[in-house]
Amino acid sequence: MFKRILIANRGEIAVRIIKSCKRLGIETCVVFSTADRESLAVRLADVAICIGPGPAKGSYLNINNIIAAAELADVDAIHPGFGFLSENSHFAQVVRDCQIEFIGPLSESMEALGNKAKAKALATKAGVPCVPGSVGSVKDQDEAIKIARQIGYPVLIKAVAGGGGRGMREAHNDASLVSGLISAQREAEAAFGNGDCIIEAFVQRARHIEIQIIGDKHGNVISLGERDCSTQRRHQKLVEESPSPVITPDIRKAMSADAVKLSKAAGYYNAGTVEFIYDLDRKSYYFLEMNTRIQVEHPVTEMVNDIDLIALMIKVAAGEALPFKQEDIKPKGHAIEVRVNAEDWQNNFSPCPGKISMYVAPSGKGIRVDSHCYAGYNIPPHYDSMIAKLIVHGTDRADALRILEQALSEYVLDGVKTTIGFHQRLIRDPRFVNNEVTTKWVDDVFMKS
Amino acid sequence: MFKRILIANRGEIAVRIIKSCKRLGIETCVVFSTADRESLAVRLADVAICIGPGPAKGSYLNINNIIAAAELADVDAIHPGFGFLSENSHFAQVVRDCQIEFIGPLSESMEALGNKAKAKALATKAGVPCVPGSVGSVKDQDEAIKIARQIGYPVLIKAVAGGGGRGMREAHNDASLVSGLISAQREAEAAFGNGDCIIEAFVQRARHIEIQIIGDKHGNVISLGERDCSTQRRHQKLVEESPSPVITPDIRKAMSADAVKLSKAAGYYNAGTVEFIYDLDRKSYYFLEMNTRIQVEHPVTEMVNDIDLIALMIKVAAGEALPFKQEDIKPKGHAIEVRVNAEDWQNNFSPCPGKISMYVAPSGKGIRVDSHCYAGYNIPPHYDSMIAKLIVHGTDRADALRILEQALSEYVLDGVKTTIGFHQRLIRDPRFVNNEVTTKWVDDVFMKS
Amino acid sequence: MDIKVLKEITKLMNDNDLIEVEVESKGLKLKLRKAGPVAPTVMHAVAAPAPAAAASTLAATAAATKSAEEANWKPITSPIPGTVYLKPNPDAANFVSEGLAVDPAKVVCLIEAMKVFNEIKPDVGINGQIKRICVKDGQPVEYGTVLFLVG
Amino acid sequence: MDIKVLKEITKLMNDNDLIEVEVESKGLKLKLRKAGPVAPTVMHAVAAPAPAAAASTLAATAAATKSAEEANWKPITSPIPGTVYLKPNPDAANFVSEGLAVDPAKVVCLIEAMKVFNEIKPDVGINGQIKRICVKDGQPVEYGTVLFLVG
Repeated sequence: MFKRILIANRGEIAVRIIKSCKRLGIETCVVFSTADRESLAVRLADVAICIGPGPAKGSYLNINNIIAAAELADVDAIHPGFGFLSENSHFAQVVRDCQIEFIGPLSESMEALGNKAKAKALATKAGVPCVPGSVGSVKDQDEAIKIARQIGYPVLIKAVAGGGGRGMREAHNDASLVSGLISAQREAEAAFGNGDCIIEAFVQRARHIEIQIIGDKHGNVISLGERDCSTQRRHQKLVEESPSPVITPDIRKAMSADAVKLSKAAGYYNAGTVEFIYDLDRKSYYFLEMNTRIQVEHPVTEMVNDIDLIALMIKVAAGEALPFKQEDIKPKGHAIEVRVNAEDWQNNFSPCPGKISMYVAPSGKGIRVDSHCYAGYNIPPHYDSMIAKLIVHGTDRADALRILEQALSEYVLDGVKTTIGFHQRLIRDPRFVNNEVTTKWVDDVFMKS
Repeated sequence: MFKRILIANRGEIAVRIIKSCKRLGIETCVVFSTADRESLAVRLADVAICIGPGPAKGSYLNINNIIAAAELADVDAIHPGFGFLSENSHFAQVVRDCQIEFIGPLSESMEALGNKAKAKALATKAGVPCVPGSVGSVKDQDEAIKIARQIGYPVLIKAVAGGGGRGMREAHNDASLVSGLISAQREAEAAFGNGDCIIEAFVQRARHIEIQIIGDKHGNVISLGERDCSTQRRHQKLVEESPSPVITPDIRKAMSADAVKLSKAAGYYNAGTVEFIYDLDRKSYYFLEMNTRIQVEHPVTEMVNDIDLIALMIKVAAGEALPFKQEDIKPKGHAIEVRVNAEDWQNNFSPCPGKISMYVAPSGKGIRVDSHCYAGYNIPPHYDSMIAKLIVHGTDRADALRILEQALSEYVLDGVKTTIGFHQRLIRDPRFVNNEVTTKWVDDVFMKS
Repeated sequence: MDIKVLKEITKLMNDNDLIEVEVESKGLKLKLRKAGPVAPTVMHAVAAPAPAAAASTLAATAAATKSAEEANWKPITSPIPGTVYLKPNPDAANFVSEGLAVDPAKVVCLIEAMKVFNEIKPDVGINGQIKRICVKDGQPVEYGTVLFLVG
Repeated sequence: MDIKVLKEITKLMNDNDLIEVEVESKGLKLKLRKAGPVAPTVMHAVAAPAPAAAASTLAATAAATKSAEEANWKPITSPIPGTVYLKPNPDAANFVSEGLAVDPAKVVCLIEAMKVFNEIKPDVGINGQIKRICVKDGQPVEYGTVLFLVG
């Protein structure tokens, strides 16, 4: 097992990783920007090394300084968390070239799956259902129009390197297709340095359902079940739960099998998430993309399976075989996660960085809060606005919602605006309670009512 | 079920009770002193009513003002928590006379068991083994000496109304017996308004083991297993765990049976704790006293049984029958609780009231923290110095200790001195790890090493 | 702008658990706020349903009506939670009215708690005129709620 | 309004936990607020074992050596975590010594990171004498660690 791990991340996930390391008896080294000097991760880690200024470009995205810190602290592995460099195959390669283990998949797997066009081709080859659309990225507007007319409008334009809704456009006719393609390409070029886009049929009434997989270096890959992340705002996940309240056991089984199939086809190991789009009308699912890292919503899977995914990632990275087989995975109860962000949800969810003056997180049976915040903490403007992830675990969905309502009502947080009020309103909405939500519902219906 | 409950207490237990009420869908009214205006309980409760000044005599011990608040808030039950009026049978009677349910046993049961001499007589009658000693309180010094010589020195002098080590003295000869009796009587007279004392044989190598019982109003009383609270300083519990690492299954079974026997003999219902002293040399146990209320260390029992004792108290007070039978009780794993107090443990554990400047409690799998504190909170000088109860639950004692060590190392608390350092040192001591602890060990050995 | 005013206001805040004070009078604008969590009154407004909000309103009234100029008025406070009655019986006149002189022998109101009507009199040392009646007839009060201001 | 008032207001704030005071009076506008949480160095010292303590010590030195008189000295800081070397090789003399004049063309030390020895030069605009050498030869440094003070 590793002696010391460097955490190339910040905020809640850095704290989360430190805790799993402590539990495993592994020393931790956290790198931080000048804006995070007073962060909880810096305080909890055994070693903390400043690697750059507040803006991520000079610090959390600064490969040179992170590697320099890794050598200074003499670590034998690096956990990238999520965001920042977590899906950067070049970073993973540099880390491994320095004889430091990258806690994640092989760079090759990351490249094969990180690019939407390549991933789709791989999925098709592996026999995993994909959304009808272009094979590979579209050469030009004419090809785009040709394909769009083939599969029929509305269609979705997606940047192959995109993520988090960026480089994504809907098109309902040739005109909007052309304009959408241009703006999507421009946006993707700027955000990911790659403007290539694909065209896909647009599923009108969709649920976002993803399968958490984990593989070891001995060829074992298993599914830990699904997460339903259909409650989104502008393609940003707001609520995640497991099991999904809308799919049948057969669909669940097929999705898991396909997720494992795809992962194996990519020679994948460590934790990963295979995202599917579920068509409520056709009652069928299509492969969307694969995230080659741990995800924000991983606690949902941890709660129903009573496991520590971060610890598992570290163990398989160290060469251990998976401690259980597919048939051992029997999720219990129902888990729901809501993201508590420093945002003014009544004003377009605009970020509200600033100082938290009073902070008392809810606690009790079935309540879990993953957070890096504390009273006196100043939420820096450079990064995302997440304050905490509130996860509840109940015997069933109704029980989980009951616990969630209590937990939200107990959340004491002064000084900045938060999305707690949004979630309180959301979980009381009968349409949410009755699972009538689609991925567009919050934008098109809920926020307008 | 009750519609609204008044919580006649403060601090951690008030918050704890509010949370169980919320979970049960019951409204909460908390009463508070002017010193607790900014307390977490006041913030979390549905209604908060100020009943008096900081000193408990005018507020938390002020029966008139508490009843007045109860009528003003129109509650149908009162939870007394622990300490303050929780074992005051007169208060319980006044509450019930006002047609408000007292969440606890009958006043008669409290009287029969609250007085050590009466309780011992009742136990003897019920066939529960008691420490050899005086039957009832001693009339005078001559009788005390006579009894002491009968049972043989060393002996223990205990105030019949005593508790928490007050009104308790050891005597190793006639001289120290006389002087001890006088001071014990004076102390008890001052503290409890009753100077009567009993004389008991003093068990040299003892463990403090108590049985948590719960009874309903339908005559059912069951044992929820034991807690081992042998790690004490000056008769104050510092660490509590379950199961006890030193007793055999047979002893455990016999203790539970005797605890239930005694409770039934007293017509007892609701939660109670029967305390025993376990003689490590004679490998036998003796009834010590019964606490007719919920105890500080109740979470230890909750963790191994996966139940909510406070919710259970409320349910049986409302007339519900116990939801399980004795044979359903199957404790799992090992739980340990340590008390984090605002005390300078290196300076005689002297209380350190003051403002908490930074506060982040540990969290994670198997970690539970019951607390009313937050950054910015001012620990008032009027009450006890408890900051939090840190409870861990592991697969076995070694696992629990591992989790506890991690949790303590993650506890971020600035502004006041705490006993965290004491506990970190304690749980690394091989004599604690190997269960060589007696109730005198911390005083006689650990604190001197 | 005299520092004594600030001092008096601060004392006022301490005595009355105020967390914020803003004063604006010809040419002078002044604001003081306290550290730590917001006062229960605000807390409730934030956290809890109607009853709490009600309970809090009391404190709020007491608080809001304070200002620098009244710094040395002495309060008559409630010794017990209950319901305040300003008149001996529904048809009678109020025990006191603003401007009336009172002393520790004078009953200023009744507070009903546990079916008992407690006669409230000014504490020893409180002599002067009723400057303000801070509660309404039939209003619920808690320990320490300011009933009257005497100056 | 003179400084005495300010002093008194500050004392007032300390004595009474005020975190903010705002005053606006004809021709006078005034606002006082209190500072935030503890420094990271303290955090380390409190919470973490040796390495962190070490890492923090660096920061600490940087901090500790500051004083009013040095306020306008300019720092040369480390752009990368690594090991600082004050001389080109073990037998050679230091690149610089206190009192030596430096400019952006002058190599003041080496910082070894990833087996690479990075030559450190003063940033553009930093010209003057080395007033203090803040690190020891072979000492580990992080981004932003003050290496030299130039004045």
